[in-house]
Amino acid sequence: MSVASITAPGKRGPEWLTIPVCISLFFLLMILGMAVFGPMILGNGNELNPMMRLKPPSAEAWFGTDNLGRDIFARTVSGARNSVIVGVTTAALVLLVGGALGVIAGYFHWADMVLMRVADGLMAIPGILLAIALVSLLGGGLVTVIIAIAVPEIPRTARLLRSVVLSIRELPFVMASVSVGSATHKIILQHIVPNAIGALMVQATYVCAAAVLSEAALSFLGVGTPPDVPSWGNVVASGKDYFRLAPWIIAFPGIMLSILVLSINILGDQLRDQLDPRLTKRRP
Amino acid sequence: MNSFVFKRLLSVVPVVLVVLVTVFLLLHIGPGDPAAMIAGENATREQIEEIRQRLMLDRPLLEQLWLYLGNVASLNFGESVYSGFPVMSLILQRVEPTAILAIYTMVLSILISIPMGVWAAWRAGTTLDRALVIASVIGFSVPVFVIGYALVEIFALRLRWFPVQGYKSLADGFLACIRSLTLPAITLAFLFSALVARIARATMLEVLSEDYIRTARAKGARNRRVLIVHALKNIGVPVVTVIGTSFAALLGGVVITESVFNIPGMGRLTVDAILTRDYPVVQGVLISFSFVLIAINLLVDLSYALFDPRVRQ
Amino acid sequence: ESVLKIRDVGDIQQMDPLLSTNYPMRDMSYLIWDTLFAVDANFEVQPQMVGDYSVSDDGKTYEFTLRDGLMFHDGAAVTTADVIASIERWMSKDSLGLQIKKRLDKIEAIDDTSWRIVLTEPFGQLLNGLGRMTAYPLFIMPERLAKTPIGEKLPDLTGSGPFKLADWQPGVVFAVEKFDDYAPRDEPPSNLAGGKLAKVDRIERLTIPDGMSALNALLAGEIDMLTGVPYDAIALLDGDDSIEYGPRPMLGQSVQIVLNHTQPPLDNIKVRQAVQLALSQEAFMLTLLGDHDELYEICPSIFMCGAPYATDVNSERYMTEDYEGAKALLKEAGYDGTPITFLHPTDQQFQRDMGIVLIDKLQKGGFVVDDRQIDLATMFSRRNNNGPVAEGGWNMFLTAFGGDAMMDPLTNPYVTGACENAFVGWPCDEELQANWNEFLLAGDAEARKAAAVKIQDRSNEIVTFVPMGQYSGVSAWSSKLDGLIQSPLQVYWNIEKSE
Amino acid sequence: MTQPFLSVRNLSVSFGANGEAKVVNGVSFDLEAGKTLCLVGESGSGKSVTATSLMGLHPAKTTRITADRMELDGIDLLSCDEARFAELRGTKMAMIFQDPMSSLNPALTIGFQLREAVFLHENLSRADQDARVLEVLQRVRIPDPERRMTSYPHELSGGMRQRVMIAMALICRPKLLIADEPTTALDVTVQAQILWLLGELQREFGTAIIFITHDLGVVAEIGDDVAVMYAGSLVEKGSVFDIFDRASHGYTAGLLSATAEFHPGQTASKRLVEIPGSLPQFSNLPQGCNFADRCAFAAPSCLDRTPDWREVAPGHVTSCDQPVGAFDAPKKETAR
Amino acid sequence: MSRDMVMQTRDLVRHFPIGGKQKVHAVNGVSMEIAAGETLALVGESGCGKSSFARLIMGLDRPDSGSARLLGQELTQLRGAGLHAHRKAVQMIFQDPTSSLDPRWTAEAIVREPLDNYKVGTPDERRARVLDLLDRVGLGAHYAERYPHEMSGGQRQRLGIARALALEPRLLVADEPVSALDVSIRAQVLNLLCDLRDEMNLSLLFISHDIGVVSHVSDRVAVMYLGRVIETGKTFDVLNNPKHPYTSGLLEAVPRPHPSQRRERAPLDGDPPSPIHLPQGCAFRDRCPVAMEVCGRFTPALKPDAEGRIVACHHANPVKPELEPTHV
Ligand SMILES: Nc1ncnc2c1ncn2[C@@H]1O[C@H](COP(=O)(O)OP(=O)(O)OP(=O)(O)O)[C@@H](O)[C@H]1O
Ligand SMILES: Nc1ncnc2c1ncn2[C@@H]1O[C@H](COP(=O)(O)OP(=O)(O)OP(=O)(O)O)[C@@H](O)[C@H]1O
Ligand SMILES: [Mg+2]
Ligand SMILES: [Mg+2]
Repeated sequence: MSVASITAPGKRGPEWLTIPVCISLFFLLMILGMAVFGPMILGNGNELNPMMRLKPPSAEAWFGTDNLGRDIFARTVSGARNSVIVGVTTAALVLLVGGALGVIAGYFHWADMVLMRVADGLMAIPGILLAIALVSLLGGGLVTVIIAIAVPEIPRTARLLRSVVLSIRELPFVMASVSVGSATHKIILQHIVPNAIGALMVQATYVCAAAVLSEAALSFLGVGTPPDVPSWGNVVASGKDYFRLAPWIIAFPGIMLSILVLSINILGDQLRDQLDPRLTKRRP
Repeated sequence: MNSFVFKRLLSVVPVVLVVLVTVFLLLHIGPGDPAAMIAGENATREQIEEIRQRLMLDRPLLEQLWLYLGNVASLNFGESVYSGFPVMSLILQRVEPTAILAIYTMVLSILISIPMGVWAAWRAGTTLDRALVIASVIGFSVPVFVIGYALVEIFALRLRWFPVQGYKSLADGFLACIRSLTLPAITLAFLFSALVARIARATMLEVLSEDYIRTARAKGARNRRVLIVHALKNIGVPVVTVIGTSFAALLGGVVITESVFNIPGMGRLTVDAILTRDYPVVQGVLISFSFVLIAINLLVDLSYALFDPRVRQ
Repeated sequence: ESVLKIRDVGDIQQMDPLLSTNYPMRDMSYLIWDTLFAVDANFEVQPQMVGDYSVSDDGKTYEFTLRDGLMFHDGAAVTTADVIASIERWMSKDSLGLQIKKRLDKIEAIDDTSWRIVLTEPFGQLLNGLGRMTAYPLFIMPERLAKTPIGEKLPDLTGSGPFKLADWQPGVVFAVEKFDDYAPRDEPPSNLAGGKLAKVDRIERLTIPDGMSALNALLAGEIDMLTGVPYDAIALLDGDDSIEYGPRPMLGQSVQIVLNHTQPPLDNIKVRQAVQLALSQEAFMLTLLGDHDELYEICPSIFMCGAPYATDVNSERYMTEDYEGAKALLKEAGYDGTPITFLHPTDQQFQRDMGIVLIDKLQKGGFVVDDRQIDLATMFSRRNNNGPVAEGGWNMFLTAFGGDAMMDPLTNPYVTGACENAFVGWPCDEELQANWNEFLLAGDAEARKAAAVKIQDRSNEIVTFVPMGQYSGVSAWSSKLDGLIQSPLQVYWNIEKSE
Repeated sequence: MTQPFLSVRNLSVSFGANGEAKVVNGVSFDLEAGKTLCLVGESGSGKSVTATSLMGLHPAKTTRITADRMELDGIDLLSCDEARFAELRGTKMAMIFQDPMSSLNPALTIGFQLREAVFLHENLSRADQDARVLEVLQRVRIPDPERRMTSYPHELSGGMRQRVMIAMALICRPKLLIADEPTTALDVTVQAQILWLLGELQREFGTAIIFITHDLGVVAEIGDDVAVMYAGSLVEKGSVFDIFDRASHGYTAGLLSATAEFHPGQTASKRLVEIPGSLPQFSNLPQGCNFADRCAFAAPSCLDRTPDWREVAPGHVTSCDQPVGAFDAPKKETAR
Repeated sequence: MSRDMVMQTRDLVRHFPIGGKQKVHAVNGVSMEIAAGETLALVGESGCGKSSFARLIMGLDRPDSGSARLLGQELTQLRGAGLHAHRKAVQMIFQDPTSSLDPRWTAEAIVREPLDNYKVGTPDERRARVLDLLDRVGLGAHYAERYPHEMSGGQRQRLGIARALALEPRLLVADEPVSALDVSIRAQVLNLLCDLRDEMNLSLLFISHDIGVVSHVSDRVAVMYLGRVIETGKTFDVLNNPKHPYTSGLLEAVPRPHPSQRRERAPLDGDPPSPIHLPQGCAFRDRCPVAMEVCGRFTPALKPDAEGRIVACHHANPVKPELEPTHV
């Protein structure tokens, strides 16, 4: 991955549009559609209906109902929004913070020592445990969950970016820029960052996928997004006590969750292959 | 070599310090008071205050941090604020299932993933290769607990091959122990072998396009020999690296798997301790976890010498 | 060797019966330690370790003698010194114990097996206290344990009960073994009283947090008994001959909405009453138990239905979900939309789901709710803060106490009206205090009942809390088990396991 | 006329599942036993692909190789399957590559890699294998060969590594050695050593060598025959003197004159002769002569039609419509 | 020394620490000078420190000791604004035309970067200047919007030259500017470089290991071996009458231009020693056919010999006993 991004811009053939990528794109669009329009049409799926508890899928409740009588279809559709929000916001946050720290560490020797020791320390704590601790620390809520998921990912991204930056800054064009008198900030912003963006985007897709999964894991352990903010993670988690009685509570959002993560990962892989000069530019 | 090991060990010190301070601050800055948890449902405020004093939670934060670092330096992780058991002994009680589960998963995953990855690389571009690539993406796209529940449903409840939950310690016999951990290990192996197989495939592809592979073929070596004698050793470093780095992910998975299968391991101990604010236990466990990770990374670094003679001097 | 493997809700994190009122710990303590008196199935106090006792005519002097053959697990005989030390430790902690201590003239040994308690005034609650079933029961420990200041860790867990500690790993297992030298009473077992017979060699209490896994384990024969069967899973047990199930423990528990009397807007009695109006027990019970209406009761009493002090006085307001009435009352009270800060732990299914229902009802009743989602530990600490919401205070939370505690005005945490000294929520009401004192000092059962009715009347008037229904947990056990005792607690002696 | 030792007729190689990329186009040449054929041409002109085809080292699935004839010492290489090729490689023909850094397996000892070459083809005891390895290491003048056997590639300098590669190629005494730019990555002094060594070994073993390079100086140093490639096709071949003294194809002539050479005793001219333009893309080869648009002497006919082969002298052929004399090859004095 | 020296270094030293107490002795006391308008070729084997030296005088790296005066200013003492101003006068062309151009920048942006950095003229003037520069290196205006990957290697190197010339430097450092290019392209680029040098009256430090190219381009040659200059002189003199045995070996190793001139002697044997563990005395002595006992004890100094040729060899400049024993 190191110098993965040092490829030319705009060099895209249609050959990247493979069948898995098409399917992934289709699903992602569908999920995005659900996320944007779902709650407008179906509400957020929080209406309680104790008389309709644990009903299997039927004409009036397509995906069945949960133990509070809430409609799983409505919750699945509106859960798309929050899962997507968690994924995308976390990725953006991680990208911004981790990216910035990575660039700083990669370019400035003094910052490198400090930042990387802290990163090593944070990475030495299993991410999920750190996240649990953060949620308990900050209290429940969507924002908290996003922060909690982001924090353990930041050092990883910072480290990755640092190594990318380190390899970019060794490239002759950076030296060339220094020798024509460019200021450091200009070199970082105009040469290093644009060339690291590719690697960063690939990392972003993985962080996005991981965030969606982490949110589910946190929900599973009871410290995920709040119950009135349905996400696929917490809908699945709310069904874990009922997985033999009402498997539909887990099944539908669980499948959607897996599809979302799968699609993002496939796109990420494709993006990485696309940017990896070793694969695309085998020969000079 | 020795100085390499020594330096590597020395570099662990700041990492551990960061871990210690992070963990300490995390717990002590947040809301949630162990004293109130200990005191229980209908405790009065005086009772809670009393407990706070006993646990020295009323002291200034820095003083507590200082005391705590001092204790850790003398390898004293304190006692659980609930049971009063030394944290060390709680950890020792719980370490066995987690360790065996982690090792079992690793062995299982490596046995599955490396042959699969290598084979897929060898057959790169075929339908089978694509199937494997997709399978590996699925492996780390499906939440661990979904896989776990599915396995319980099939292999424990329907087929009754394995127990539904719980852990049989080694003292009950090796086979019983392995049997009780088989489903959890398979659950985790989905994730772990997906990660490793991916890297194995990718690096194998890369190695196979290396010049020295061409050299081996130009010498007249047959395919299998090229693969096993010339290529395999060279994927060692990246594969071992990914095993090391995804060990953290594995530990995260262990936490969840232990909940699904009710295995009394370190993962559940940590989650429970965080949720009940059992500070000394959380600190102790997280520190142990990070020591394990640090140690694994150390081993990974050292193992490079096994695969890559360039590292040896 | 017969081993009884049970799964009970919760975990045993600490072992000092006077440190907290944690139910699992108390239930296990009953296996390890014995009590002087014990409550039987009719909620009457019966001697347990005590053989004979007498009360002087003026009601101030009590003399007790221990039964023969009582012995601690370490082989030492139980002596008066152990008993007195244990009583003293208990008196410094338990609320009833404190009332006794207030009226205590002296407590003295007569000989190795008998002692005397002299009071300054007659106090009808003395035996109730010594035989206390819940809150902090009076367990008899060896003197060296009883000398441990409360809050310090007990050096060991030696008792004189029918079982002795074998293994304890918090979060995993708590195991006891039969104590061969235990001398049980001859009477048949009845609730906590009567003969406590150890009919298995070992009892292992396993911690299995997930109810469904536990049930699966029972179905797979990995455990023998399970409390807290997920209600919706009961259907799975119906066809299975090898499993029996039933509501246990008796009396069950009840859901309570706790209101903070010190902070606006709930410092206004009208607003509190509006809360009552907006709620009804039906919705909560339905959410919790679904179709299992045999397991819950719409109960107007704050002292549990089916218990001695049950009454329906002044309970109309919380029986009908009258949203319009609530809104009207809010208007009358001049409620300005100040949000109700509701502490909502989401790491527990019960708290999470009940909270969702509560918020729904309150909003329909015209309240603005600030849904503070936290974890249980945070709630436990935050609820002790009686400051303003802005400074980390709160307005409302929801909890459940067991019937054993709720049934008795002396253990019911809500009804003292003792202001600062009351349970969280700090209801402060002189009339309620007077009623409570009247109950405390009442000489006979009838007077107590009358006082209890007054307490409920006043308590519901000022809304110390809102009872949201009484329900029972369900236990399931292998049909190999026999001899289960009905009790408000989980009682594990006397159970037999056939192979 | 006797059958030459190696004979290739009309070899074409294309890549891609459907043979989209035709990178070698109708290449023919012969090579006598014990002689050196230099394959010259610029980067990407298909030199390596041609050579690798002889070794059967292209992936079968994505490569399409067609030829009228491809025979080595009487063996029809076109009909060989992978197993047969594996037998031939190392024994009949061997290959060394440009980059000695990456062509040796970094994880295995020198001794192991050399021994393997013996072990694969000959049934020898371990001691005999070692003896062979030692002997060949001495042959390629590796100092302290016993110790070197246990060394790893990274412990050797570039020149030493290339010697090891040569040793490995020659250990089973193949009749044909293909050397694909074996000295491009090396310093001049080391290059000179390696060339010298190759010459010595060739004389000793009678090996035929196909030597791929784009450095005309090297060609002058070791070539017997030269074949010049441009954009996938052969444009001229002949003896080394034919090429250096009587270059008749525009590209060959341009290459010769554009090369900055050091001529002892002369003051170098300040300006070099340029070949304008750059190598065409394989995807859109021009019609007619591939070199036409860069050729200073191109006639209109060159743009229409692929030129025919013509023999300008015995054994010296060129694919140019305007050979010899049509233009005055920009000459430099060849001081004898 | 004389005022029209563009560059003048004295005992420039750069050792790269590589863990432990070890260091790579990349530049080991180099003294060199370039007069105005002169082209000096620096030749030597791979790893002998040519690029490291170039980086030092470009101010891209700092020497451990020694002095480097460029255009009358002591480079080692320049910081910040002074260094920035100085950079304008010294520019560089890199070996690899591909990696020395940011793949995300268009040709115009690349050539404009130096002009923007020094705020040369108005933006419009800069654009005009860019097009002019592109034109001068043989790239038409239609190349302005192209990305490097849309150009051939030779065109990329032209772009690199345009960038280096944008600021009208006094000294141009070209680090193997054609060795990554294809043979048929080299002549184009070399000619261009020489033409521009002459037009703009530039001083040129031309780094190469291709003797043929050097013989065409340079006025003077400095031969480097293991971090030291071992011989310098007029190109013709050094190439035709080498004084140092290494220079002779190097020239001997250059392939002959014609098959009739094939070499008959075995070439110089062995490899240069590792720059990490430098040998005592003359670094070349292990490979030297005429090494003497004194070569193992003293490092020969770079001095004029009897004929006035500057060379560092004990044969040319016999050691006097009182000379300093070697350091390093
Ligand atoms: N496996 C392959 N698949 C597709 N194209 C290939 C493959 N191998 C080589 N090519 C293409 O074939 C052409 C000729 O390549 P070849 O390696 O023979 O060139 P060359 O003359 O050896 O060049 P160089 O001097 O750089 O080594 C190039 O354009 C190259 O990109
Ligand atoms: N940053 C660095 N850190 C450590 N060693 C270095 C560094 N840069 C260069 N070296 C080492 O310094 C020595 C001289 O390197 P340099 O690049 O100057 O050689 P060169 O003469 O330019 O070689 P080439 O002809 O291969 O370009 C080499 O051994 C090289 O490995
Ligand atoms: Mg090639
Ligand atoms: Mg260099």
